[in-house]
Amino acid sequence: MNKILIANRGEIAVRIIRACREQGLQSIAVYSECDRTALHVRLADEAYPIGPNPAVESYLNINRIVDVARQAGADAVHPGYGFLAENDAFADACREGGLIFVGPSPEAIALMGSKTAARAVAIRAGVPVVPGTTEPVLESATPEELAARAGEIGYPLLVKAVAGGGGKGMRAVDSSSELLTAVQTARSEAHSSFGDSAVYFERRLVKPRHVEVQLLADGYGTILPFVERECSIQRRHQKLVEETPSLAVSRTLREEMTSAAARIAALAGYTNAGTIEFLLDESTGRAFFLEMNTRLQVEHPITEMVTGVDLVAAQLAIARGERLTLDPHRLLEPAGHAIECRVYAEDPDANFLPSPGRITHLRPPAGPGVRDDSGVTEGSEIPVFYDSLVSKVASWGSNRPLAVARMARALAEYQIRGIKTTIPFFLRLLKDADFLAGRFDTTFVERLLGRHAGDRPDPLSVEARTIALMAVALQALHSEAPVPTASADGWKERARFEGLREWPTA
Amino acid sequence: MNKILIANRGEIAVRIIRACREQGLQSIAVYSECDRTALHVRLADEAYPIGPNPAVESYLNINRIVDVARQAGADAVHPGYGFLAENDAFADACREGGLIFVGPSPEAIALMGSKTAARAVAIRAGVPVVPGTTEPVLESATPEELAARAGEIGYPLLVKAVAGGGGKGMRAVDSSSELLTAVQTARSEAHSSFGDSAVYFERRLVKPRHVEVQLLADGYGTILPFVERECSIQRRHQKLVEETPSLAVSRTLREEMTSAAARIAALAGYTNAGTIEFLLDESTGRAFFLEMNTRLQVEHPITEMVTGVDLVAAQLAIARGERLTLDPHRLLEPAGHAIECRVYAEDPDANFLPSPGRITHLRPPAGPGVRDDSGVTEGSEIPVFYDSLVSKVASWGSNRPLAVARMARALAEYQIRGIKTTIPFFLRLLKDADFLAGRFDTTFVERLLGRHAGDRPDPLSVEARTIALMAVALQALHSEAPVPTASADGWKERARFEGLREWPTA
Amino acid sequence: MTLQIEIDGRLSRVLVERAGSEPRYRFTIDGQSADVDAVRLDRWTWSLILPDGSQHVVAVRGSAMSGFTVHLSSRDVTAGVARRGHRTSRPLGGGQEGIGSGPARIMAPMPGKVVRVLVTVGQNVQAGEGIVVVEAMKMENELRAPRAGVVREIAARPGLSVEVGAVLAVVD
Amino acid sequence: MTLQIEIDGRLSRVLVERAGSEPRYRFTIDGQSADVDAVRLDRWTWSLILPDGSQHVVAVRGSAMSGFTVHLSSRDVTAGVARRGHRTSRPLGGGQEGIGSGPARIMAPMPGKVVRVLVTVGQNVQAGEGIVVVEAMKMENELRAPRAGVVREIAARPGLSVEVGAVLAVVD
Repeated sequence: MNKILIANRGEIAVRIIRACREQGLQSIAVYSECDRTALHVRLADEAYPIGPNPAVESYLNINRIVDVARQAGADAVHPGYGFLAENDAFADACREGGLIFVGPSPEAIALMGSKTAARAVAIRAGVPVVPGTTEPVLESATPEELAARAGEIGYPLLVKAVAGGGGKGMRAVDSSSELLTAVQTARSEAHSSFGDSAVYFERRLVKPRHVEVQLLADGYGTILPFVERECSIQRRHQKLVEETPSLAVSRTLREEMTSAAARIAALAGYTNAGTIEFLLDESTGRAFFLEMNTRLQVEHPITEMVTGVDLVAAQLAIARGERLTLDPHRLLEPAGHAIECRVYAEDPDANFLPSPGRITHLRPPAGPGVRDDSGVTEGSEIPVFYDSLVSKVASWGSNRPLAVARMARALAEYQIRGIKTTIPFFLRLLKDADFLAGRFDTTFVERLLGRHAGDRPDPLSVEARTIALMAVALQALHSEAPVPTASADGWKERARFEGLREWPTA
Repeated sequence: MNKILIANRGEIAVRIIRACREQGLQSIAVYSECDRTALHVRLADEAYPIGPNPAVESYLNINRIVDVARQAGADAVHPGYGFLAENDAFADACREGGLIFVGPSPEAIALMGSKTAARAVAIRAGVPVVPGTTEPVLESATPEELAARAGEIGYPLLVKAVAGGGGKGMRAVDSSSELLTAVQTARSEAHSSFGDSAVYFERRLVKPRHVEVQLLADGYGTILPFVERECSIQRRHQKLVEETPSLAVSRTLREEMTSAAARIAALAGYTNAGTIEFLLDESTGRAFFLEMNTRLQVEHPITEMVTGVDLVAAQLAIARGERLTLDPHRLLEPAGHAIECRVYAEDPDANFLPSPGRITHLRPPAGPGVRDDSGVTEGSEIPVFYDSLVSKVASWGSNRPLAVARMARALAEYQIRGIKTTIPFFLRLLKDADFLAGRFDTTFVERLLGRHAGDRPDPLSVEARTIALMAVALQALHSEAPVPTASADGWKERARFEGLREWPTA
Repeated sequence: MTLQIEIDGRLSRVLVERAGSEPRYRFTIDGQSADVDAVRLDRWTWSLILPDGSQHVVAVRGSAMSGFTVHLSSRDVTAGVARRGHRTSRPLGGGQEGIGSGPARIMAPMPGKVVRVLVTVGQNVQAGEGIVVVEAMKMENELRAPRAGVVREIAARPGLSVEVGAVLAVVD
Repeated sequence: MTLQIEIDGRLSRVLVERAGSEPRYRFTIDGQSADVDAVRLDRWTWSLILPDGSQHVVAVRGSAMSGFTVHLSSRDVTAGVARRGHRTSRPLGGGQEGIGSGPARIMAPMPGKVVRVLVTVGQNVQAGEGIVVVEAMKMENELRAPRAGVVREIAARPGLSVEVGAVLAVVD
């Protein structure tokens, strides 16, 4: 295995290209038209165009990607997450094309990728599941039939894409009046995200925590689960913040969840990296199987930080046919605490509306205990065609308060202009008393936002107002007749400033 | 302790400001004229000017700094490394001014800061020292007297600043003819670096390794040594690359060196962070006490990476009067392997000549297992007045080959333009067979450079030449009559390009 | 130079002058004076050191014509500016019109593609009822009626690519 | 456009034309043609994708007048350029003159401060003998005679601040 095609874009493509370079493997990037100058293209050894901007014509174009991989002489294909990562037809096309697919077999993807089939596997493995429909809801179902199926499950419920993941193609329904719109929206989103519009219904637990177990499985039957990740900080089923370990998981519960995860993976004939998601009912201490993500998870860095295992390198090793030789006990004993904040190009002060655009200025966070997995550089354009993840900031500390303090420090340092991001939301969250105490569940963010919905914008302090007035006055003064700034090196500042002006002054 | 003045600049000031923020402490930056817009000023809560550019008038101005600290209401002063960090008069002035000095007592600094007195302490602690003069060489010594003292030690020898550190004020002398110039140069450099021109002579071991032991000591008698750092990759006594653990140190030798370090610190009444440097004679397996650095070390990040201890946070805790509660055994058992490369503004292709100037473009390395401690940002000016350290890149891997591969990946990603840096040297070093095998000593870099002195510049490959020709042709084409670049978004590229041009085209 | 600057609905009178040697400025804000060390870091960014020693990096985008946006560490604020005797510029508002009287225009809050139109012209809608679904960045965003009324116009149709601020429908 | 480009002492003839739709260029280098996907990332940086799929980010500073410096991943190279019929520009050299004949000028290789002058006018010096010590960035750098000769001129004096390229002494 010498040459890997990365069938993805953005930060995860960059992450995988870095792993390839560290492992001495050649990397091949692919790009849609608007991604010609994207960071993942710039960092790769080779790069090939795969079509127009809409994902269905490029990053979801199985034939094109397999053709490029074969023509470029790739030995393997890494799908990242999203796009074709959980598409069994793609894994199959790679196998048919003589390419190693860095992930599970097409059969395992098909089995666990179907949310309904996966639930059946969990039941066979003796793992509790959330009540719901055992089969997908028929495309042809009439409104009356839909209402009847929903009634059997009971409200509140979730409409979920059978092929779904990451909150795409999922809608919450509180009462029967919302059902039809929710099914339509979920189907349409599922189709555009996964090319499959099938959906099913699932009971919505009241205030559950979302906790998940990462695992690695090699081709020789070794299955290694890792200490859990806490992913309850989410909005509209889109994860915002993850941490490991979870404050809500006791040693006993960890043992229970990790062995449940390993049993499910074994029954599914699972290989490579995967994640079993659970909903944790804190009132009863019971964890229910939710679904399996049959690929690398967005939030894998925090697991790497507390265990020292490079999960992408491990994926590549498993794909090469190597045996896992990690010490299973170390994977369940986290060293310290890690947190990740997902920096999305969304406006937290305007209901998290997407905020595509050009990044005019960028200074990522750095220093001790901070890791930034970014897909952009200064000057990058965040296109409207793909998801809005800009970068993932992860922090490590010897305990949770230190990891939180470090995250706040890192995000305060993170300068990104030209687009709106979720950073201001995180800075507020990291000061919230309930968050700091670990008292939260999957409904927490909506409640937090609701609680503060009335009092936006925060009133400015006297000092903040003064500073804003001064800065505006200076900018107004200097934009009328640009003059050099004051400094010990007057002429240098002048040169610097003139270099930045678009037009010389009359 | 609520407010800390950082009596330093550059990356170490940034490092300490970050620690303050993470610990909930207010930070105060100080700056010379040319540093008004430096990164450490931008990140601090408060900032005060302390004088003109030459360090003796600003960063070495004890009265001014103590005055600023008191006026600003600081409780404590962190000296960083270099400048006043090992100046007992400064530590004393802080104490007299009612300020906590984040470091050892003035008495311990004076004792261990004098290289000759420190050697006496080591001898009392039963630790072997390198043969040399036990007292400083007199300022008034005639050339004949100098030659006589040198003759007693024997050539090759080193002229070393009594107050020295970091290779400043140190000169190697192979024969008597070089002695006078070496003494003069060392005295002059020692004076400008430390404000003290006293020097002494020390035998120069043949091809020793430079290995050092970090330690922390609290005010209650607890002294904790850490797993050693290997610092043999140096040039003209300036460290370039450090790693931990050392391939040359067995478990027995580690036990011997760390307990020697703890004995020396105990005898010196040492508190806070410090480092005992040893020269390791590989042929005999003997480690000789070289000197003690009574402050935070430049290369502290690699120790943090393999032990999980935040050394700056520990310094602040000790200064606050807290007890050390770390598990001593964990500090001696490194988790994985870490390497640091010091990115200096020096031209490795021109005998490492200083390369001050403005950083016109910067994209620091990032991603898994990489830490960049930088003192600059895009647009920063590297002044001629201070040392040339730009940033420190550290990498972590579960073993040495992975840490090395990751470092190579990180440095290849590191884009910094406008100044020359040592990055190209590191990229060559990281491919050297002897370096990869761990076969090196403190003379290794000079030999490596000598070996390659004849064959610079490396001949370009056909592909590299082709690419260079193409890029030059494109640049020539477009600089004559700037036209927009080609892309799917023609107009966007045009706008972007015009925004970057200094002058509109006629 | 004296400016009238409006932030958060409150107007301040700001006099700015050079004070002593560069880079010092004297600001007089609503009658209170302060000497400030202000250096421009780039075209939009200023580093200010106030008399109390506090250090602030502030970015300001925009112009006196369009209004300014100030990026403070706590949050972004918009500011309108007028020189003495001129009209104050309107602070930059959001993309959606108020809940007051008059026709309510449903505008695209970001560039994207219309996926579905949920109403027809002439239909009665309640406040909060979905009008149009716009997809951007793989998320469908339902745009809702800001208040009850009758759908007067629909400019959106499925598949249409829309720029930020495009009017998609009018409810009255 | 056809250019003569000199790199590492060897001249190449480079024809560059637009080929098909943007961003493709056709290069003909010493008779060999290749279609390349080239996009400008910023004022000095190009991303090239060659026909074999290999991707390269290359920065180029300078001008046809002064010569160019190309930042390759392996090392920096200098290049001189002439359009057909014009003279080739001199590649940018280092700060120090060659070891050839004629007076040898000792020039400051970086900005700094003269700390000591080690010779006097009229003194005989050997190749490699120290002439002047310049301090920059806390390191003293001894500048040495590139060859044996007599010190003809000394422009340096202790304490003098010097810019890069300043002549400090002449040995002949």
